[in-house]
Amino acid sequence: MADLEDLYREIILDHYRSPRNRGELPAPPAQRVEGFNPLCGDEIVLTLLIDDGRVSDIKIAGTGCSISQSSASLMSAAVKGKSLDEVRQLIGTFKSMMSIHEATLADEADGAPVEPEPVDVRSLGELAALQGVVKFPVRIKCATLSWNTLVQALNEAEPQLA
Amino acid sequence: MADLEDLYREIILDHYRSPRNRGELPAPPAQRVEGFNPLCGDEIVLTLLIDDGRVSDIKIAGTGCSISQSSASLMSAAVKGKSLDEVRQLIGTFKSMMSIHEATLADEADGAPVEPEPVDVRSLGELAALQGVVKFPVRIKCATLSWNTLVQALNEAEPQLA
Amino acid sequence: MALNEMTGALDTELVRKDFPLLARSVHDRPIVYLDSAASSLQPSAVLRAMEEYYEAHHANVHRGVYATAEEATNLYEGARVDVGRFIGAPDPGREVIFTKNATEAINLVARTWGATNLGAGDVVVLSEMEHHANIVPWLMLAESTGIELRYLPVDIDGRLDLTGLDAALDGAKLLSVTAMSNVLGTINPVGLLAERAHAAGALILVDGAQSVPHVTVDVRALDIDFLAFSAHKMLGPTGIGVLWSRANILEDLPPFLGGGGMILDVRLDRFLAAEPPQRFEAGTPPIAEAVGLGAAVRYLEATGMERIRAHELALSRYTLESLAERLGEDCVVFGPPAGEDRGGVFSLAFRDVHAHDLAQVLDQFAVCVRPGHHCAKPLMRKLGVSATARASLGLYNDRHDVDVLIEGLAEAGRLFA
Amino acid sequence: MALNEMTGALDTELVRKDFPLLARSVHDRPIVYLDSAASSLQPSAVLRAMEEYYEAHHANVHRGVYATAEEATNLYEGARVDVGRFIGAPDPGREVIFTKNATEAINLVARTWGATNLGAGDVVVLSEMEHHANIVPWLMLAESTGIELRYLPVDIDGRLDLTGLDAALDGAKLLSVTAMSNVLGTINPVGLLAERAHAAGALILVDGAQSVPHVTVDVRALDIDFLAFSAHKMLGPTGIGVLWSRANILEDLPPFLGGGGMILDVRLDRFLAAEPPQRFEAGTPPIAEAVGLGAAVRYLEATGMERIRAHELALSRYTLESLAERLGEDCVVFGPPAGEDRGGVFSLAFRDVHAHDLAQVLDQFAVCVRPGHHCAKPLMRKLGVSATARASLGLYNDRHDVDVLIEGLAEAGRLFA
Ligand SMILES: Cc1ncc(COP(=O)(O)O)c(C=O)c1O
Ligand SMILES: Cc1ncc(COP(=O)(O)O)c(C=O)c1O
Repeated sequence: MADLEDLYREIILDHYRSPRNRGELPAPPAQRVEGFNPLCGDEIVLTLLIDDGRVSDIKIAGTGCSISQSSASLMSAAVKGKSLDEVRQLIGTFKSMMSIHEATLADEADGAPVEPEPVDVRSLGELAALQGVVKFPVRIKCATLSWNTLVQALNEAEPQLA
Repeated sequence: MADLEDLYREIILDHYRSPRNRGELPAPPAQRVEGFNPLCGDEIVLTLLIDDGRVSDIKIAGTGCSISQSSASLMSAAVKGKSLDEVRQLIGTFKSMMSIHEATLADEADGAPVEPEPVDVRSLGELAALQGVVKFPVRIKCATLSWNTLVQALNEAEPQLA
Repeated sequence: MALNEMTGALDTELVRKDFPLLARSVHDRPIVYLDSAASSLQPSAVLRAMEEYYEAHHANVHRGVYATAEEATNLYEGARVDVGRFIGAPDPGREVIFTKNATEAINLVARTWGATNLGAGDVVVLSEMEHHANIVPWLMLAESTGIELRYLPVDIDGRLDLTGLDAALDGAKLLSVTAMSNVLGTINPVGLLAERAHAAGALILVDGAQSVPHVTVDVRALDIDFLAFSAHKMLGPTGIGVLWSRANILEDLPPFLGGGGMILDVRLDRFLAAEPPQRFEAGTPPIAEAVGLGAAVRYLEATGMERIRAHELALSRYTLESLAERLGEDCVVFGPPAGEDRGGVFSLAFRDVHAHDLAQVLDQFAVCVRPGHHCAKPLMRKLGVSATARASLGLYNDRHDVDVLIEGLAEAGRLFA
Repeated sequence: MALNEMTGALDTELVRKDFPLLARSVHDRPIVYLDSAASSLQPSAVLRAMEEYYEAHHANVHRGVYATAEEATNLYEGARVDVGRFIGAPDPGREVIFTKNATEAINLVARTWGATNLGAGDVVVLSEMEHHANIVPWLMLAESTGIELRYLPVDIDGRLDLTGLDAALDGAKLLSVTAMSNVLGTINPVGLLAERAHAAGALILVDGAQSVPHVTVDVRALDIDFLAFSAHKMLGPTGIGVLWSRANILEDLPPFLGGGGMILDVRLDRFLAAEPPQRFEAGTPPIAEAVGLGAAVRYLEATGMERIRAHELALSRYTLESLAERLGEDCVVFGPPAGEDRGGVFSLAFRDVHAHDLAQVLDQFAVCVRPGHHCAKPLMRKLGVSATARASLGLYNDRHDVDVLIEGLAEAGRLFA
């Protein structure tokens, strides 16, 4: 079960058992967005408060597997208090970490495997624990659900950044 | 090409080259019915005059292969002047001759091959020349097109017999 | 035929030899396939039938004179007869329509029968345990025509609650229900539902996607009006499903999709539709798939649906007993207890381990189970869960498969302790 | 790859070895398959790909976590990428929709794009050489919405008469035309048609059922909006077709059929549709068929569409010349002369022998040709015939096939003299 332990690292199980920033902010004023993973039934409700160009508060509700839940929890902790620019950057870094496998697949299909862009996982802090997910491509969608929902919330909150 | 000669007997080629009762009767008073073989594009226009319980006149128009055309021609010659009862009987006899193969197929599929009912081909006169068609199951639809159209014309002409 | 010589019962060891995929290993372990409710495996006989079709008889059907075109047509139409016989259809040649899958079959009914017979305010009765395939087509019809949908509730045991049946059917034009739940395993009393629907003046459509592969379904004995099912759940290939209906119903329906094969005549400004079943089969049909489905039906017949049901019922009992014995209250199985009204479908909850994680751990044991909402989100909401891990049986499963499942569940427990 | 080592051209002798059905005999003669326009044969590579899929990877797609479910999903989605690459689609993962056949693909456009963008009086332009698959869906839409259909005429050579093109397009919302006639072989100038359609503010749907298998079709280069085709005419299996469209068009369309796989969420009273292409793929898709289609595409790519076209064009020239030389004026071939704008489809009239009889006689020579209206009754009426005998070429045909065809036609002449 070596692979499994790579997927279910201690940090992940910890965030799964004790999710941070759990709940819903009153909306409005908070931005409220629902995300679905239609393939497995995961649902997420993300409420977000933006104040002076920063994520001043964020809460997560919904249900899902350990990967989607811990990813949401880790994300909420990581973005809370950050400026929108920093958040956008973090999203980019996280997504490149996650999409390594997808990119490889697509490139293989094109007949020309390309080296994935190196990702500076140090900048991800605790989030780096989700790295093991890329070995389980089906689960990437679980890990990215909350992040996609966050992107949607940001886009809806500030159309000028979209 | 032995099989082919069985299909394309001299009588058939004769009726194909010189079809009897060709044309259209004015309708009304004639009954006019169109028949299609959607699989091959054959079309037939059958006009029928019933007088005093008899087929007093019949004409055939349309296009089709040697089998459908000769069958229509042979049919028109066979039913002209006959009483409706005689026509219905002839239709029955002809159809049993034609459906031998179809019946056998269906029965085989049921796992229980049954002997086809013996048909008294003598009562069919010249029409018996179409017997060779049963060896070419795809062509049975060609041979029966005009007959099915005739049945429809009879049904429309006298709902009481339907 | 893979039967035990002494008892006449199914000999699973022999059956398993017929299914090539069971020879596979995953993560160095022999595969344990417990996902037949999603899609069954195919026996070699089915694969050989399709291969032989392509290698020796392939041609487009219906319009050819040459030998292989005739053979292809006979094989295709022969499959129609096979399928009709299997479900007790009185007149297969006019009543069995080949579709893409069960989903298309139900959509076909909604778009043809529904669109011509239902208007604003007309009632269609569904149940809370329906698969999306038997909900969304009716929601789409409701959007365009304003029909009203009513749902038969599911009771606490996972059975249909029929106390309000007659009230629900009052004024209804159609009852559309699954014969067997793909989440709970519940086998619904279709004969009784048909009787009550007819008494109320409604027709009945039966979603047989889960029942046709596992229990005898006879459209005449059940006295139903429409039956929809998929080949890929009954040992057949992907890419083909079936709609059966009575000839007198089909005759009055408008066409579904338009194109070649479904017409008598086409002009620039109008067309004339062909008779059923061709009227509903626009374009080149799934020919090889029909051949494969025919072979699947013959395999099921040769094995015997009664034997298959007996085997799966016994294995269901074993599964439920073993889960209870070895995992106790940690493991919840939704749906009714093992018995005549339950098929071999087990939606599991194990402690607070999410279905997705259960399936992930089980995969390491080469156990194939399906996590998720199983295309039955309304039912999941009713059960109060967002996902379950579903293990489902086929005639090729044995006790060992169940044992490995339980071993894997126990490991998931340890991992997430 | 079956290429001549010296010239790099197609080596038909080698190609033929890839197609198992060509080993068959009919009436003690080796089969002469000249019916690829109805359905092509399949190379072993396609059959092996599907067999391997069933034997080692089969599972339902999209919702599984276990190994084979992931493999099946990757194979299915990989086929989408293969197909997209083959037709030059910019974004296969969002633009390639798997359907049952080309017919369903066109119906899908009529029912989704058509039903939401067209109303009474809106104009759709077709042509007189369309297959029923590209007429009947629009006739059905006209019945329900009152749209107007206009037809581009066919000229005496069997080409589209484009003199009135701009007038026909005036005020039109869609031009829907075949890229290659299945009766005449005519290859239409799709790029030019797309330009003129767009200039008139109309979209263009291309029926690629006959062109995609035989000439390079690049949706970007042609600048078209919809492309429909079928696997079974391009060396692939039955049971699957393709609709391609631009992502930005697909995004705005409502769903087609309802069921599992095409939703984001379902409640008892409403549902939320998924993104394209899933939105349009309700129910379990033709998985093995997609795998087979992917293999077919790779076979075509490896052989080279240019080489295939060159081979078929040369053989077309030989066919037309030999027919003229050996049968003279007794034999009429409809459609344009051999050249860049003509594919290997030959609708024949031979003296006054009916097409059905021709095909019957040819069958005795093991020659497979198709008699009938070829699902193009309006065109047949225009040509003034009720049926033709159609011989059509594939990459596996050679001169010998053509010679036997002519031998058979001569015999038909003797029989019906
Ligand atoms: C030009 C054309 N369009 C559409 C079709 C329909 O293809 P299918 O029957 O595979 O849907 C065909 C094939 O018969 C065709 O030749
Ligand atoms: C009860 C039920 N109905 C309908 C379906 C739909 O079957 P398909 O996806 O083959 O169309 C399924 C299968 O998922 C099912 O379980």
